[in-house]
Amino acid sequence: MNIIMKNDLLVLLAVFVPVIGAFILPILGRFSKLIRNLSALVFVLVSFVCSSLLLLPILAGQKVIFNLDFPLGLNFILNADPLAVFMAMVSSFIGAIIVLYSFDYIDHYENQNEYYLMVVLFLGSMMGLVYSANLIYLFLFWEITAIACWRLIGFYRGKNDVIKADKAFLVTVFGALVMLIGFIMIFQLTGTFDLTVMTGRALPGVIVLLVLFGILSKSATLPFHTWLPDAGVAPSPVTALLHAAVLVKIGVYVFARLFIVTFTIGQFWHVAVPVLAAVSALVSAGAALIETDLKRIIAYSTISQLAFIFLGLAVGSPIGMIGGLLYILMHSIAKGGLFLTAGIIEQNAKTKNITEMGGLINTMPLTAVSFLFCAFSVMGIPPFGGFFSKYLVISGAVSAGQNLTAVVFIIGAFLTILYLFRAFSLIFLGESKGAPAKEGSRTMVFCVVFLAFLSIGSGFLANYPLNFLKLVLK
Amino acid sequence: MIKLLLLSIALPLIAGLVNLIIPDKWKGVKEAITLISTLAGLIAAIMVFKRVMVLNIPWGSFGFDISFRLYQFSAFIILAIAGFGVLISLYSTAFMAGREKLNQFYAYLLITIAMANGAVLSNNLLLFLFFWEGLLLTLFGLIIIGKKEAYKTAIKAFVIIGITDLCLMFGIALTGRLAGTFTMSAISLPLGGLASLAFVFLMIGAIAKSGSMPFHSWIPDAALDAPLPFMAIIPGALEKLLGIYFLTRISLDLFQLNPGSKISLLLMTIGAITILLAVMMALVQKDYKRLLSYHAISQVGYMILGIGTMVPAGIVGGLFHMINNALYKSCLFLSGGSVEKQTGTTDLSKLGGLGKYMPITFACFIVAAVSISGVPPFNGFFSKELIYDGALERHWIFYLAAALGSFLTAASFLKLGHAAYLGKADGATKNVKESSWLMLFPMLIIAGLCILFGVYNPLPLNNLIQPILGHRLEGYNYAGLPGNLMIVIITLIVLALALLNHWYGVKRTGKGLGAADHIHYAPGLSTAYDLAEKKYFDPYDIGLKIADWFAKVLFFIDRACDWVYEKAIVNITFVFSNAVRWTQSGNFSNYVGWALVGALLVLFFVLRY
Amino acid sequence: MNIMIFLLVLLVLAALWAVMTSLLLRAAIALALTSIILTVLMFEMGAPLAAVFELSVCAGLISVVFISVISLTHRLPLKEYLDRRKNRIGRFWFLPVLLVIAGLAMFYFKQSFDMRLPAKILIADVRVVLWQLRRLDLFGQIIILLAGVFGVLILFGGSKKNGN
Amino acid sequence: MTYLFIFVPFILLVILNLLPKRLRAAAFYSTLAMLAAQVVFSPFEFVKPAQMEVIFGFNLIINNLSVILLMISGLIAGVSLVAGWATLKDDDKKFNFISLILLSVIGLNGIAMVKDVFSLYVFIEATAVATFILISLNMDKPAFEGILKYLILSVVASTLMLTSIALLIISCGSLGFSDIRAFIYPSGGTIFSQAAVALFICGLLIKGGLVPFHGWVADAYTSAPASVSILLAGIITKASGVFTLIKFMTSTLCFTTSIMDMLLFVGALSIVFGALAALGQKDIKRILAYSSISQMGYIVIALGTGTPLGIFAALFHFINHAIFKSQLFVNAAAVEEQTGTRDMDKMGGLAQVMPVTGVTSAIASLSTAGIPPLAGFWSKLLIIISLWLSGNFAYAVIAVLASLLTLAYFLYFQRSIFFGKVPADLANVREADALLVSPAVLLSALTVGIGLAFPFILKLFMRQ
Repeated sequence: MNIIMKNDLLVLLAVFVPVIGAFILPILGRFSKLIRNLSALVFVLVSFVCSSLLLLPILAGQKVIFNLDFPLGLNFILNADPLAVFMAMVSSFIGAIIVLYSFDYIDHYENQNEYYLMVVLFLGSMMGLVYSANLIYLFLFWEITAIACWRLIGFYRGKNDVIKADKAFLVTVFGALVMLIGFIMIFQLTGTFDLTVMTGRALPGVIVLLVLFGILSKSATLPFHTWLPDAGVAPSPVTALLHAAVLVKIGVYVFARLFIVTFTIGQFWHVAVPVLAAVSALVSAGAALIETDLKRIIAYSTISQLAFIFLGLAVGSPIGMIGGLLYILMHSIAKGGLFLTAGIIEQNAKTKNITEMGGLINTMPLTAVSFLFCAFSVMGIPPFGGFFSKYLVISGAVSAGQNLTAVVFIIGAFLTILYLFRAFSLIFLGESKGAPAKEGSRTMVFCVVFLAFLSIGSGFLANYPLNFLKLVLK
Repeated sequence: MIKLLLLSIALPLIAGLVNLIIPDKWKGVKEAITLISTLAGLIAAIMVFKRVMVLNIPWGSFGFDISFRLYQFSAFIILAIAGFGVLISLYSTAFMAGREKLNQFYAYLLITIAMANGAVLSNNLLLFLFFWEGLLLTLFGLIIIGKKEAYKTAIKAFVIIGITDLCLMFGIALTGRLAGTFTMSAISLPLGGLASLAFVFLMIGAIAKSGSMPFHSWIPDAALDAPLPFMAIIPGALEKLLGIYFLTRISLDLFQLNPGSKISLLLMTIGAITILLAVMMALVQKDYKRLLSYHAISQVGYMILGIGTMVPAGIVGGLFHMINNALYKSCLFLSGGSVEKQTGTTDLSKLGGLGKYMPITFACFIVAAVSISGVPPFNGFFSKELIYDGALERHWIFYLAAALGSFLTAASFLKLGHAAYLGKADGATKNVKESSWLMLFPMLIIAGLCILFGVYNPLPLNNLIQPILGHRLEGYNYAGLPGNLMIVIITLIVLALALLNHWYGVKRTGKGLGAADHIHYAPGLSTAYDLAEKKYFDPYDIGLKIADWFAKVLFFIDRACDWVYEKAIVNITFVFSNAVRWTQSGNFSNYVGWALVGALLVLFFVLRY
Repeated sequence: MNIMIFLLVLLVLAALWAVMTSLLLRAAIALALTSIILTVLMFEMGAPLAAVFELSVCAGLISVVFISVISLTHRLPLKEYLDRRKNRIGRFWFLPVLLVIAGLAMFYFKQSFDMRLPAKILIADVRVVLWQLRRLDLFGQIIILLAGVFGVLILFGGSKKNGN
Repeated sequence: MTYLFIFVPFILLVILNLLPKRLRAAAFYSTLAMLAAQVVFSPFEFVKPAQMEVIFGFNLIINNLSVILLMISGLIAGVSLVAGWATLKDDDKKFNFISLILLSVIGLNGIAMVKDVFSLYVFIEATAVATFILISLNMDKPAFEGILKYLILSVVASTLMLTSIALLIISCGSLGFSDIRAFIYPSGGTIFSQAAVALFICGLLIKGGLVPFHGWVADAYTSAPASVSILLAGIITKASGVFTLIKFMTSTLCFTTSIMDMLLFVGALSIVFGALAALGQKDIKRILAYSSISQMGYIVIALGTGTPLGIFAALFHFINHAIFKSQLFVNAAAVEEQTGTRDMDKMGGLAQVMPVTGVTSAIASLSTAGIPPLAGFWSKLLIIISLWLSGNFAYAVIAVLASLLTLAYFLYFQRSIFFGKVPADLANVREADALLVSPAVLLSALTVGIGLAFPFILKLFMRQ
């Protein structure tokens, strides 16, 4: 009993320390920047530590559920199952790195209080979304993240920035509202919003469709993807946060949570979603091959990688699901690294247009190598972590008998190699066109290098997440 | 013993990482580390030779298990790799002297060796894929540390090999699904349907690694940009060994490939085309290394052709040719290296008359050249004879291609030797010195091996190659002199023709370099050659063009999606909004009118029930 | 019966005139006329009390107030006046629509409405109604009157300020 | 103590008018205190069962419904009082403003507590008249135009209501809600009673400004003085419109299918119409006016489901809307006060110079658009759930997607006023003074608080 209580406390801490702490930050910011930054980091780290501590009971096979009863099936339930803990650890970890990175990055801009408030609030609500096992609270946290992103994308206050922010907000909210209808249909079906009592129930196709609207729009998959490249106007750590670490993962996470762990969906969707994902992967990869704005390129590559995740999760073979979940981890690390390097480059080269760069490897070797490593991981080259996830996803598609889709994704992977190398050679190799850019500040470079090495290490240690993820399917 | 096995992977890896860390200044330390580790690898390889052992360590789930298997074939390849490793690192200590990025060169070299050993030893397809695809990184690294513009070639190589490796990945996934396991020794699939598809994808990976057409086009570029020892060991020896190793594995063990099948026909066609086109290109090259690199491609054709025949003679010939080619090709590259080191150029038009100044190099070159052209009794002769035998057994057309190929090979090497070593010395080649013993020693060793494997071919055939095939060969033994006399005669005639052709060419132009001009500028061929030199036929560039066009289409789709959000929806909404606002005329009597009409309608509606 | 229908028609016409006319004076007179006709109708229907109220308050008091206020106003310039006159028919587009819908409605429910009031109300005397049952409403009326007083205060106070 | 809610303001009004001019500063504080007391004391009626008292023959009843209106009207009237005290310049005006607010509060409390149709009508009229005068407080021409429209349309409304009252007397013989309920429920009543109910509802819809009875709303809200439009938009039209509708329908139980269908249709129409009309507006107050039309639509559509959940949702949305809409008008007042214009194209980047206003208005806008975790989300959620469960899927979808439109125009609102760069001529704008900022803070705190505490509130209500 006692241990259970303690674990409940851990879940609550993981969620509410950042959520509540976020609103303290602006007050702290009035006194001293340093305290504010450090406490922001601490808040995020707390939820990481709590999530990691939750591993013990999970591996011991206990259930950790915090429950607060309310009428109308609005029970407030935080359920720490393997999937949730995995996701929470990934996102809070990347989040912590990004907060650390933005110490120096955001130092040059105004409204830092708002920045930290929104970032920490974002991460906290992400925690809430990950842990909450009630559709309504899931939706609630979902929308809080949308608000945070809205403010963060519009961070520079320029007219164009704000318009893009509004676009992102509207598109995601549209999806969310359609998804809400789906949730209400579920409510009509089951009489409650409580996910823990719905396990194994089969969902009608229309509900799946409605919920997919939300999922696809949140995790920027065709045809709802175009807000993501436009979100590149935000400060770079934010885009990293948005794309790589958490925001776009929300959609896939909810997909896993609803359609894999909780409900069972018709065979049709196991074919339709991968096909849609295949189209999305190709289209975005092609766009990434044309674009010249660094952030947009990486954003498009995120879209196409998300398609891989969808493929893995949706094909309906266990190996593919594991691959998809592993892909979330690997892609978070690698893509986060790419965005952070992009931030350094943008800040020091004073441009985002890769055709105006060149030869930067001479002046910023560490950044270049980190970029290369993260790119390798995204391409899926061993021993980088991306290799395992990419292989598992493809193999999942194959073992589900969808060879054609798998081949299309292979083509997508070709294009990945092409556009990443195009970007790398244009930025770092050849002779420099613009003014010689200096290396980024120590903290920023540290974060980047750390992520780069992580994307190698995650390859050599891939067996731990693999063996952990087997619990998810149980 | 098992530790030795792992040592052959771990030791070079660790040494390489150490090399990567320690600063450039301690050149001696690096070389020491490199030599010691490679030597240790060689010793280990020799010690585990002729043993069979299996090692299984469960690691990740879903087929990701560490599983090594040592048997005749892998032992043989490991031995070869280790040997070349020692020689090349020895050579590099002299050759790479005074170049920058040394630490990276040795490090990548050692890591490559480690990865190659791992790939050869691994008995689990996924582990194999891990090592195999990992070679991409070191390949990229080794090329990019070359000249200033080398990065273009590096990226080209990376893209080509990476794409084929992705195909390999898909093939492995498919194979694993069909077979239900990833343990190579446990897989034996009949062809047909998905299995053939899987085979083709695996084959793409294999032949691309071995540098056959149409995945070859990075090699000639690398020949110019990358440091020479790299050419000598990687495309020259190591990748051939790996690629042919895997090709043999899939066609003999993993899949039940039988001679009549379309797949073997496909293999043989690829082989034949590769032989001819590559050697045609090689014939007209004006640069020492570039010429060699085209031969590196065309020789792969022989091996693929040999294995593709799927008759014992052909397979044995292919495997034998694999090791022979590795020997004389690296020897040739090394000779080119010493020429470059001494004269500072590899442009044939600047070279000439080196024979008197660099006799030992010249001797090694001659040995290697005659054996590559298949002159008896050198090793190339025997392997080619076996391949001819196999090809003829399938269809005479393939034999024809092979014979024509060897004619052109001989011709081009006559030209090369004549242009580089004979004739009168001038310009760059005035009284150069013979290069240092560190560089000559490896060449001598290899040249010696070429002769040995030729004169006493039972040594390699009985100890290295025929054990691999095991039961497939009972009743056959290909050691000793070739059985089919007719083929031998034809070969000799072909070689004679080559000599005549050379004599005619030299007579026509008066200098060795022009020996092939009458073929180069033959009507019809000349334009084709020009286009080829302009890379019109480079599959890589064609592929890039296609990809670019494809991407444009996709980008258009993307913009269309965006247009829906940015324009369409907004405008539609505002059409409605304007219509609504138009009704707000501000004229109160209108409002009264609506109110009253609305009230009456409501009344009407409510009372209707 | 016929006279009543005739009076009703007259009532409507007078009301329309009051709305349509563009001169305040005529509008006030038409309004007075309307309430006079209404009074007659009430007498006919046997509601003398209401009729007296109507006559005294609307026809008398209100008209006096109106005319006295109108005497304070001044004529518009001719041009504006003509502008105002424009489409003063057109802005009452809804009257025919109303007539049509009402006619449809009437046609739809053609059934005999019985107009008999419940007995309780019949016997109830006005005084009883006002002083016993409806005190709250009287209170409400007081509130309305107070509001009106404040309105007058504000308006005239405002105009006084504007004046000096 | 029911009658106190009517008498105390009345007595206060009399006393204030008897006071000499120099003591008039006291008027503000005393009125504020009175309203605060109303907010504080009315909840105590929750615990008691519904009760009626007869003093001087006033027959009033107080139940949970009335308590809600009492609280909200006290709150919003207080807010607008403070705002008016801050914005109005002239002393007389301030004083008249206070007295009129007292009058309208009396009217509202009457609406809250009456138990028969005619008194309801009388108090609605009382509120309306007080409002006319309030709007014309500034004596400027647009204000008069606004009043004219409001006046004429509410005269139409009164006519309809009176007609229906006459019909009710004829058919039911009495005007008490209980008698009417006895007459029309469950039998459905005669054709007269149905017509009467329909006409009365039409009158209320006009008062509440729903499409197609909405003509007056925009002009009246826009032309009123800032503080008055807070009162008007926040509570008066809502109370005398939709709240009365809820009260009337729940206390007479006239939920026939035809009426419910009518309400659903009118609600949906208003939702879409209001949202679309608000999209292209350039005037702060106009946007808010049209948005409140569409919010009224939400309340009515929820009422149209006729289920208890729907009615609860309607009431809850009424509360939320009163809170965030009057807060938005407070923000609008602050912005107008500081910049001197209501044209949004002339503004921009005010969030830097007026941070509190910016943040609070953002909160209110998001709450209006139904973004969690703010209060508006929960009420909209309940509305949609009730619609869905009562089988009106199409209406549910309309309601959901219309909230996207709401979000769209509120994002435009935020973008053009508070985001972006500050134009040159507004460079020296400062935050509005405390009297205008504090109500906004209070109300947005309420919005957030209700939103976060909603599950507990729900528990509370469900237990009752």
